[in-house]
Amino acid sequence: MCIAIPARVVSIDEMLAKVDMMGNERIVGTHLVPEVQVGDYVLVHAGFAIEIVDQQYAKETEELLIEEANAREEL
Amino acid sequence: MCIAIPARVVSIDEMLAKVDMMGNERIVGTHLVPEVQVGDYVLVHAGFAIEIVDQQYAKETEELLIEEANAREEL
Amino acid sequence: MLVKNYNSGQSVKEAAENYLREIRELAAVPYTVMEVCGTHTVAIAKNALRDLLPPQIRLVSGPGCPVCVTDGSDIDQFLYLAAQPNVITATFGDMIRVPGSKKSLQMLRGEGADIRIVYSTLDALDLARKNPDKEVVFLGVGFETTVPTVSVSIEQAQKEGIGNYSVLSMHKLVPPVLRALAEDEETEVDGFLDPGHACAIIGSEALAFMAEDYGMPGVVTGFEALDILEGLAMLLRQRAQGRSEIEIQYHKIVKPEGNPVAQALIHKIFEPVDAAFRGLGIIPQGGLGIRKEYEDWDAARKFDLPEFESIEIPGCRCGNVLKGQIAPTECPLFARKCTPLSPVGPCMVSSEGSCAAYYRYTQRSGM
Amino acid sequence: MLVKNYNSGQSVKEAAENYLREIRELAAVPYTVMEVCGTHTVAIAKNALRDLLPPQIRLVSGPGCPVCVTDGSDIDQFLYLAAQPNVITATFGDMIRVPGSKKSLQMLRGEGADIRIVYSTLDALDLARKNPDKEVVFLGVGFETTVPTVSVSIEQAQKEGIGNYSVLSMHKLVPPVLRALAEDEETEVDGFLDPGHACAIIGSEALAFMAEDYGMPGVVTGFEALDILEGLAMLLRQRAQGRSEIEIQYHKIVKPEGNPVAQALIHKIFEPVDAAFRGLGIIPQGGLGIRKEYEDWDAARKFDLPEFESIEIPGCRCGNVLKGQIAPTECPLFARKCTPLSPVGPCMVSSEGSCAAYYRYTQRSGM
Amino acid sequence: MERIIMAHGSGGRLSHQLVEEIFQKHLSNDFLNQMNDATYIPGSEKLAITTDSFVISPVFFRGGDIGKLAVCGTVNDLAVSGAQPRYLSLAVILEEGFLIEDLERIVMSIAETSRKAGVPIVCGDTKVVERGSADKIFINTTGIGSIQERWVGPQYIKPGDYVLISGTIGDHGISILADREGLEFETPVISDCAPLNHLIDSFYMPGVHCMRDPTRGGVGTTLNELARQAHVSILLEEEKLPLHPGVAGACGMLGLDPLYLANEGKVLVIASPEAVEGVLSQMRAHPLGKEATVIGRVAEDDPGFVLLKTPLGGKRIVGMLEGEHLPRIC
Amino acid sequence: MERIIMAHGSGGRLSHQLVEEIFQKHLSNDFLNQMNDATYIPGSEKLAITTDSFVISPVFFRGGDIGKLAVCGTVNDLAVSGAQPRYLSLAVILEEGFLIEDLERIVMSIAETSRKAGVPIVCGDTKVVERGSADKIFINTTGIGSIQERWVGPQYIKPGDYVLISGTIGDHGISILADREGLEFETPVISDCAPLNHLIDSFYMPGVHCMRDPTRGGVGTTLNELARQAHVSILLEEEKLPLHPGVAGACGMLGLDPLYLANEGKVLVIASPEAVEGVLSQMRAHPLGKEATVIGRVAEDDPGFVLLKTPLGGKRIVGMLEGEHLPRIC
Ligand code: SF4
Ligand code: SF4
Ligand SMILES: [Mg+2]
Ligand SMILES: [Mg+2]
Ligand SMILES: [Mg+2]
Ligand SMILES: [Mg+2]
Ligand SMILES: [Mg+2]
Ligand SMILES: [Mg+2]
Ligand SMILES: [Mg+2]
Ligand SMILES: [Mg+2]
Ligand SMILES: [Mg+2]
Ligand SMILES: [Mg+2]
Repeated sequence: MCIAIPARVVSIDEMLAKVDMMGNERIVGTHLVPEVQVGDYVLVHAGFAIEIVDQQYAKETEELLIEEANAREEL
Repeated sequence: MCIAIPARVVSIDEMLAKVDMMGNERIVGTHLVPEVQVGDYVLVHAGFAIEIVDQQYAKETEELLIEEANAREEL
Repeated sequence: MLVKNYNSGQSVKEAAENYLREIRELAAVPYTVMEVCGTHTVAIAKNALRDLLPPQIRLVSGPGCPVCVTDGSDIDQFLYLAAQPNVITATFGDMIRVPGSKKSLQMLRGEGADIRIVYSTLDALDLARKNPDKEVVFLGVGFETTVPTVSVSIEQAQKEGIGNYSVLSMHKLVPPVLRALAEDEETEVDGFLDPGHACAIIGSEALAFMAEDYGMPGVVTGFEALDILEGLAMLLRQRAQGRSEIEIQYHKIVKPEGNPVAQALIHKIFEPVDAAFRGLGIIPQGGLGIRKEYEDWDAARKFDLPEFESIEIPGCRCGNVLKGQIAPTECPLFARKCTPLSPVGPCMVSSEGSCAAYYRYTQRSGM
Repeated sequence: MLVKNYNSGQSVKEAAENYLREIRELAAVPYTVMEVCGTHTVAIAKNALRDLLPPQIRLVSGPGCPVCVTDGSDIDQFLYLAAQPNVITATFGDMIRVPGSKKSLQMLRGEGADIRIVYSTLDALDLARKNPDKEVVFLGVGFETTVPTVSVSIEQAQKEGIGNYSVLSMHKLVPPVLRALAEDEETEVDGFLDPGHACAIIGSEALAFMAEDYGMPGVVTGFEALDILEGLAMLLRQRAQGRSEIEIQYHKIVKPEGNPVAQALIHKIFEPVDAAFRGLGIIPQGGLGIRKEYEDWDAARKFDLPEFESIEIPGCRCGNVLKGQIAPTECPLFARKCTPLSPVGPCMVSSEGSCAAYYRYTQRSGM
Repeated sequence: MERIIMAHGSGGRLSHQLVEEIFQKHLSNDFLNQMNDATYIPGSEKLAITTDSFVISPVFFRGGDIGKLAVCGTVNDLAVSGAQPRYLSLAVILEEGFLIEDLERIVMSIAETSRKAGVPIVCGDTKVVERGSADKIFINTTGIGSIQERWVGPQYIKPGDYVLISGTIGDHGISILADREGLEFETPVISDCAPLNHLIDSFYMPGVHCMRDPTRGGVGTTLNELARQAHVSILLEEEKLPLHPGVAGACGMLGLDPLYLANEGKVLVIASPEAVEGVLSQMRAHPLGKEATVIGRVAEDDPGFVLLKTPLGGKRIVGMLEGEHLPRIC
Repeated sequence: MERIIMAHGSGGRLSHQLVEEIFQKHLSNDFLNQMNDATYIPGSEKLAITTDSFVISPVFFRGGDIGKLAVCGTVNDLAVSGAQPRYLSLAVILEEGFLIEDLERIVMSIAETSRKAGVPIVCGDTKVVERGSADKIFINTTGIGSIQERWVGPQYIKPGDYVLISGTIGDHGISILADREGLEFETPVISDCAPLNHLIDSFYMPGVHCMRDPTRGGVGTTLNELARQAHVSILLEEEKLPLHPGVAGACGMLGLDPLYLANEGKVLVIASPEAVEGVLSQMRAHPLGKEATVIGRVAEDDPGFVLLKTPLGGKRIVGMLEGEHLPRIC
C-alpha cells in the first residue's frame, strides 16, 4: 500500500536521505527528488522519496499527529 | 583406533566391497587388497580393507563371537 | 491505521460531516464512482466509508491493484524462474502468496527456493552484490509509482557493472488501462477517483484525455478518509456544475505535471509494450518492457523462459470485478471457495485486491 | 569393548591364565616393554592388564599415537588452514579436539569454519566432488596404516581430475621413529610390542634392523588382551632363550613382507622427508611428503601457509611420555591442569594418547 | 571457552560443566538443584499448565531478550488463565558457535525475570545442534500454575461485557521488526515484554470474565479467537486503541496494522459492566497498567466476529491474521 | 498443502488450521481441547516435573521417530523418578519446508505412544522458523507426574546394592548412527525407544533405591552421575553387560564404546540385596525387560568412581563421556 504520512528529511548523504516518521528513522533514496533538502517532508514509497510534500500541508499533518499522540499520552 | 575384528566380504563391485561385521554392513575400498574375494575376511581400517585375514583365524574368531552372542541371547 | 489517526480529532469529524452533508445533497440522482487504485479500495473498506455514504453513491473498484491485474501466464512465468536453482527472487511481500496455476512463491520457498522479501529495489540490488555467484531477479510488478524506483536499480546496476541483477518487468501503466475502461461498453461509471500516488509521478494532466476524449470526470485523490470524502464531493460538484474535468484533491502531493525526474527515469529504462491484464485481456501499450539498451538487466531476455498459457481460473470473476461490473460478493466463489487463506483469484490474495478488502473488512452476516 | 567380548568365554580365560603364568615365571628379572602403538596403549588400559601382570613387567607407551606426535607447529598450521573461508577441512574425528597454541578444530567449527569428520579418505574426496567451489583439505595424520588410504584418494583425484581436493601431509613412519628411540640414550626398553596394523602394511621385516642393528627384540602383536599377553610372553621367551628377533604374534594379519600393494601405493604418491615429532624433535626421513608429481593435491604447496613456531607447551612432559621415560602420572599437570576435557598436551586429547588412556581407565584414588 | 561447541551437547562432562557454570549458577533453587530426571514439586488441588517455544530473531532486542520473553510468555499465559504461576521448566536448544557470553546474558535475564515474577525455574534441559541446524538459540518454557477458584475463560464472556487492554498495542512487534535484518529502520519503540502476574493479581476479581495476552497474531487475532470460542461479537472503537506514536509512525512506514502486531506485556480483559471501573482503576494503579483503557464491548449479534467502529462512525470487520503479517509495500 | 510454510507459524489462520488439522486431530482430549493459554489439570499432593527437547537427526529411524522418542524420553524421566507420569506438554518447532505428511506421521506416533503409556498430551505449541533456521523438527515435551510415597533417588543408594539393567545397551545409539548421513552402514540393530512406565510399575517396590534411564551419555555417564551424587563407587562386570551382537559389531567397526551409547528404552535400577531377586524376576516377566540382568554392585571405596572388572579380572575406570562421542578411526 502506498504510504500516506509525511516523513521529514533529517539528513542527506549523496542520493540517500535519513527520514523521520514520528520518531522512526529510515534511509530512503532521493533519486526521484534530487532537489530535496533537510527539513523537507517527503512522500516515501518502496524505499524512495517519490515526491516532496507541499510544505504547509506537511507541517499541519505532523502537528495533528503529534497533538493526537500527546492527547493519548495524557489519557 | 585400529579395528581388530574381522569383516566378511559379502559382495564386490569394482574397487568397493560390501563387508559384514556381525550383521552390520558397510562399503569399504579394496584398493589395497585387489585379490580379495567374496567370503574372505578382511581387516578394515579407515574405510579400506587393508589386509586379508588368515582364513582359519577369521572363521574361529567369528564363530566364537556368534557363540558368545547366542549364549547371551539365551540368558 | 494511521490513515485513521490522522483523521481523528473533532475538527476532522466536523470536516467529514460537512463533506458527507454535501455528498448527500448532491447525490439525489445515483452516482457510480470507480476508485482505480487498490490503496483507495483498502482505505474505503478500512474506514468503512460505505457505511457513511448515501445509497445513491455506488463505489466500484477498478484495475488499480498491480498484483490483481498480473496475468496468470506472467505469474506462472515468474514462479518458473523462482524455482531455478541458481536464482534468488527478490520481491515485495504482497507477491508471496499469489497463486499460479499450481504453486505460489511461499510454497516454492517451502520447497527450498531462495525467495527474499525486499522493501526497496536497492535492497534487491544489494542482494546481487552480496551473492555474486547467484542471479538475483527482482519481480517488477506495479504501476508508475513503483517503476521509477526500479529504473534507479537498473541504472545503478549498470553504473556499478552488477551483471547478476535483473528485473522481470510486468509493470503496467495507468492511462492505457483507463482508456480501455472508457472504451469498454460494459463499464458504467460516472466518475473516477484517480490514483494519488501514480499521479504524483505522471501528473494529473496525463489523465486529461479521460475528460477530453471520453467525457469522464476524475479527481486525483489522497488516501485519508477525509481526502476520499472530499474527492467524492468534488466529483459530485462537477456533475452539479455540468463540468467534466480532471481535478486534483491531493494537492499536497500531486502537481498537474507530475514528477518530471521520475518520468524521465521511467522512459530512460522502459518503453511501452502491449500487455496482458488479468480479466481485461491485452491492452495495447498497457505495460512497460525494458529497453534493448538495458537487456543485460532484463530477466525476460536473460533467461530462457517458457511461455505459459493464460489459463482462466474456473469460476473466478476477477475480470468483472476489475472492471467494476460486479461487486466481489457477486462472485459465486467469494468467501466460499475463495478466501484470503486459500485465494482462487488474485483479487483475493493481494491486500489491495477488491475481493480481499471486501472479505477482510466487510464480510459478515448481515453486512 | 569387542576386544573383550572376543576374549571372554572360559577357554579364553584359561589361555590368558597360561600366558600369565608363563610371564610370571619368565619375569623374575624386571623387564620393560614399550608398546609402540596407541591402540596397544588403549587395549592395555581397557583390559586393565597392568592389574594382572607381575610388577617386574613395566609397560611404557611409545610414540605410536599419530595425533600425539604431531608437532605444535603442524597443528597451528592446519588450524590456520581450516580457518580460511573457502576451505572445507576433512578429518578423522580424533583431531577435532587437539589444541593448537590458541584453538582447536572444534572451536573453529564453533566460529563457523567448515570442518567435517570423515570415516574414510574416499568420503573426503566425495566432499570435494560435491562442493566444487570450495577447497577440500584432508588432514593427513597417521602412520603407514593410514597412508595407503590417503594415496588412493590422491590417485583417484588425479584420475577424475578433481582439482579442489588436497592433503596436508603430516604422516609419520614407524621405522625411523623406532630407530630414533633405539639411538636415544635415555630410552631404557628391553623389548617392543610392535604395531600390528602398521606392520600389516610394512611387514615385520621392515623392523628387522631393530634386532639386527640395536639388539632390541620385538613382537608384532595384535590387539586383543590375549594377543598382548602372548606378545609379552614371546618377548620374555626371547630373553630366556637369549634371542633378539622381530617375531610375529599377529599371524592372522601380518606377513613378514607386509602388503606390497599398499607399500607401492605409499611410494607412488609420497616420499620420505625429515619431520618434526612432538617431544622427539626432527627425525631424519621420519615423515612423508607428497611427491612433486602430485603437487596439485599437496595442500602444503597449494596454499600459502605461514610457518608456525613449535612452541613448547609449558609444563607438558609429552616428550618424555612418548619416549617411555616417564609414566603420564609423573607429569605434574596430569589430572590437574591437564584432563581430557581441557587437555594441555596432545597425549591427553587423543583417545589413543598415553595420558588419556591413563586418565580414562586408571586415574582414581588408590590406583 | 567462548563459544558453544558440539561437545557441549554430548551429555558428557562438557554438558555438565555448561549446566553448572551457566544455568545452575544463575537459576539455582532447591527444586532445580535436585538434579534428577524429574523435579519433585509440591502440588495443589487445581493446576494449569502451558508450554511455549521461543524462536525470536533477534535474540536481543530493545526492551528484552529471548530469555526474558520465554519467562514472561509462559508466566503470562498462566496468569491470564486465572492461575498463580508457580513453576517453570526451561529447555534450551543452542546452535554450535553461539557465544557463551550471550548465553549467560540470556540466562541471567531469565533468572532476573523469574525472580521478578516470583516463579522459579524448577527443571531444565540443554541441547546443542550443529551450526546451521538452529538459529542461535531456541527456548521452551513450560509453566505450572495453581488455581483457587476458577471463573475466567471464554465461556464466561457475556454480551454487554467491556473489553479492556492494559496499555499501548504493538510495541513488541515494532521493536522486533526494527532490529530485524533486511528491514533497516530505527525506532523509539521499546518492547513491552514483562511478566503480568502481579498486575493481574492486582485487579483479578469476580466480574473479570476472561483474560488473554495478545502475543503473536496481536489484539486482532486474539479477540477473534475469543469471539469464536464465546459465540459473541466484539465491537472495538478505533479511537480508543492506545497507540504509541512511534508504533503509529512505523506502521505507516511499513504498511502494518497494529491490531496484528505482537504484544508481550499486555493483557486483554473482558469484564462485566459492574466490574469494569474497579478493574480499570486497579490496572492504572499498577506500573504496567498505567495506560489501561476500555477499547470495546461484547455484543450478541454477528457471533464470532470482531468489528471496529471507525472515528467517522463506520463499522468494519477485524479479521484474523491471514498467513504471515508481511509489511506491505505496494 | 504439502509443506510447512512460514505462514503456518504466523499465529494467524493457517497456524490455527495446522493445530486443528494435525495436532488436535490426533491428540484430542479434554485437556488439550480446552484450547486456552494454559491447560487446567487436576492436581495431586506431590508432583514431579521434567523437560527435554528432542533434536534427533534423522527424524525417522529404525524403531521409532522423534515423536515417539519425545514421549518416551519424558515419560521415562518421570517413571525412573518414582512418579506416575500424568500429563505431557508438547511444543514443536518446525522448519519451513518440512513435509506436512511427515509432521502428521510424527504426530500420530506421538498419539500412539502417549496412548500406550497412558499419559495424555495436555497442552501444546507450534512455531515455524525459516528454512535453514532449524533442522526439520525439534520437539519439547515437559512432563508432570504424581508421586505417592517417595523412596527413590541417589540419596537412597547404599553400598552393597545391586545394579541392574532392563536389557541390552547401546541399541538406540547404533540404530541412529546407522541412519545418519556421512556414516553409511547398515545395521540389524533397532532402537529400543519405548515408554518404561508400565515396566517400572511392575517391579517398583521398596528396596528399589534408585532408577535412571541411561539416555544421552549412556550407561557409563549415567552411572558416573549416580556415583557422584550418592558418594559411592559402582563396580560393573564387563562380562555381564548385555549386548546385542549387532551393537558389538558396529562398535568394533566404528571404534565406539557401548557404555557411552544412548538408550531410550532401558532402565538402570539400583536395588537392595533383599529386593534384587524380586525386581529381576518382575523385570524379566515384562516384555520390555526380558533381558534384564544384574551388571554390577555398589561399593564404598573410591566414591564417585565407576569401575569395571574385565573378563580377565583386571579393574579399570569407566569415566564420564568427555565431549562428543566421536567414532574413532585411527
Ligand atoms: S472472490 Fe476470488 S474467485 Fe471470485 S472474483 Fe474475487 S478473487 Fe476471483
Ligand atoms: S598429562 Fe597432559 S601435560 Fe602432562 S604429559 Fe600428558 S598431555 Fe602433556
Ligand atoms: Mg502457551
Ligand atoms: Mg504464550
Ligand atoms: Mg535433558
Ligand atoms: Mg544461524
Ligand atoms: Mg497467550
Ligand atoms: Mg528431563
Ligand atoms: Mg530425558
Ligand atoms: Mg503457543
Ligand atoms: Mg535443514
Ligand atoms: Mg533421564
